[in-house]
Amino acid sequence: MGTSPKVELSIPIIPDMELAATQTSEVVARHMGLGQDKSDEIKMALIEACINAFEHSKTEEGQVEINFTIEDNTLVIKVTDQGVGFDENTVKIPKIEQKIKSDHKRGWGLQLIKELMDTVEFESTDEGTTVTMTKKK
Amino acid sequence: MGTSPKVELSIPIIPDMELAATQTSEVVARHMGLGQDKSDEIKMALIEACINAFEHSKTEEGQVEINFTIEDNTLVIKVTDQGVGFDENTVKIPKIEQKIKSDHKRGWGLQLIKELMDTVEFESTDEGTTVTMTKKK
Amino acid sequence: MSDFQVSVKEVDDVVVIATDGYLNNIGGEKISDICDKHMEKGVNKFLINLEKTSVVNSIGVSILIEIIEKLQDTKGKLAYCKLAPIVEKTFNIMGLTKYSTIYKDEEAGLSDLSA
Amino acid sequence: MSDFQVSVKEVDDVVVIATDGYLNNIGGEKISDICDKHMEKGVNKFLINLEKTSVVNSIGVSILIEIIEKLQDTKGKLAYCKLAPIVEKTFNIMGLTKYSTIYKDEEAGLSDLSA
Ligand SMILES: Nc1ncnc2c1ncn2[C@@H]1O[C@H](COP(=O)(O)OP(=O)(O)O)[C@@H](O)[C@H]1O
Ligand SMILES: Nc1ncnc2c1ncn2[C@@H]1O[C@H](COP(=O)(O)OP(=O)(O)O)[C@@H](O)[C@H]1O
Repeated sequence: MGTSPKVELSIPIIPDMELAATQTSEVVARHMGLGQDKSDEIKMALIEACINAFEHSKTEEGQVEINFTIEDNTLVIKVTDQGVGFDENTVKIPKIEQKIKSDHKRGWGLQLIKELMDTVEFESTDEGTTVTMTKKK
Repeated sequence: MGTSPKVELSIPIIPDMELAATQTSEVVARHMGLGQDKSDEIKMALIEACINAFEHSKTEEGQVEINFTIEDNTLVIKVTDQGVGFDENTVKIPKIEQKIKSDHKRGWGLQLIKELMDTVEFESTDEGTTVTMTKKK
Repeated sequence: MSDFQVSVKEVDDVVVIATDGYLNNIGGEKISDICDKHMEKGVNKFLINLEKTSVVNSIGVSILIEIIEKLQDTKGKLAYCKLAPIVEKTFNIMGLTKYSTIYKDEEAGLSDLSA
Repeated sequence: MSDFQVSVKEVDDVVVIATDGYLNNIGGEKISDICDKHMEKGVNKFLINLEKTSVVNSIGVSILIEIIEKLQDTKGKLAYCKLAPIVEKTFNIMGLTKYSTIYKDEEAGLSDLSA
């Protein structure tokens, strides 16, 4: 095992398949010595990134790639789809006061990811999206 | 998603990393409609195949690949390492009567895999080993 | 982690829903259906015991916001208890706690809700 | 699935070891250490409650065979209870059940062992 262990996952769009990713992050987090709270935050962010790729990417390839790398004391997670892409800047920040009255109760995933992880970056074109998120020890 | 969904996992040799594979098999098994008993048998066989690759392959690459495919009503799992390989025919069938008195209590993995799965095949050269195991619905 | 299960009991005028498993869209819909059925009968206080639900997603939780909206018409109440830290954090980020209350356990929730 | 935990209690002349989590090499060693310490004090009946251990590997279970061997010198006994079906199947395939007994629950195990 090198200094930068890598875990690579390629999962099909199957209900609950995101749980394969969270189980993986849990093992990696434990290996890094991350506490339970941080591990749980990573799991939640990963679920949201996966279900976004499942639901919104419209990928024809039908697979979503998840990569984990441990760099020094930071876990770097990339979730990639080969779908239609989106512009992060057009996504509205959700507010509960509005959601309560709106027909559209959803739209929380990106917000949760940003709040739960240390850094989050989106690279998105019409050939797909990669979300890169990190959590420090 | 095509007719033959594929899950691909590449995991580093990290303690308990085999659990990332079992969580994946659990989701796939549920998706296929396999019962809990069969799903648990798959998990156990997968743990044994993974820890064999971890422990015995001496792979320099440091990664183990696990592939799941659903073919008709059969789950096909391949566990591949790029290690030193071994000759399955030289592995003795373990017997508890001998193990009790022996200094070498281990050596149960292959036996368990064979008993728990429907079919098991080993392809092994000095460039690595692939265990292919299947479970019918 | 497997299929989402619920068990329901009524304590005085409060419906207690105990969940088990991943609260995703399917789990959310199950809870919503139970609430709908009870609301039709005029019940409007619900306590969800999430002790055995350590994993949720935002789709499942969004469905709880739907329930909160429906309950506003009759001044009903939605409450939760036994939340795992990450579930509580998620509820806080999404702001559910502005419209519904988190209790430590069933006893605390029941004594406050049925008062 | 997380770290392997054990809790130990003594009931009459039987040591009951309740496990929680993945029984791998580390889990097996933990159980073995506990048995060793008690054997030094002359105790030779052990009941392992595996209710919260739904996943095992063959390395962890091999360590139980070591314990069985050690107990043979003093005509001691190793027993288990509350096994998940896959754990019971594994014990059967490996033949552990020829040298040690599976009980339904702690009560059944204790009443038989301490007799
Ligand atoms: N991987 C993706 N591919 C395409 N669009 C995406 C992707 N991830 C997010 N989006 C877009 O961003 C929006 C907001 O996502 P999110 O905050 O997770 O809420 P929700 O998934 O509930 O809509 C989505 O509705 C979708 O339009
Ligand atoms: N992936 C592998 N690469 C190299 N050798 C292997 C591999 N899998 C199994 N073996 C060989 O087969 C033997 C028997 O394996 P197994 O039955 O799982 O028992 P154990 O792992 O306890 O030795 C191992 O000791 C090893 O020599």
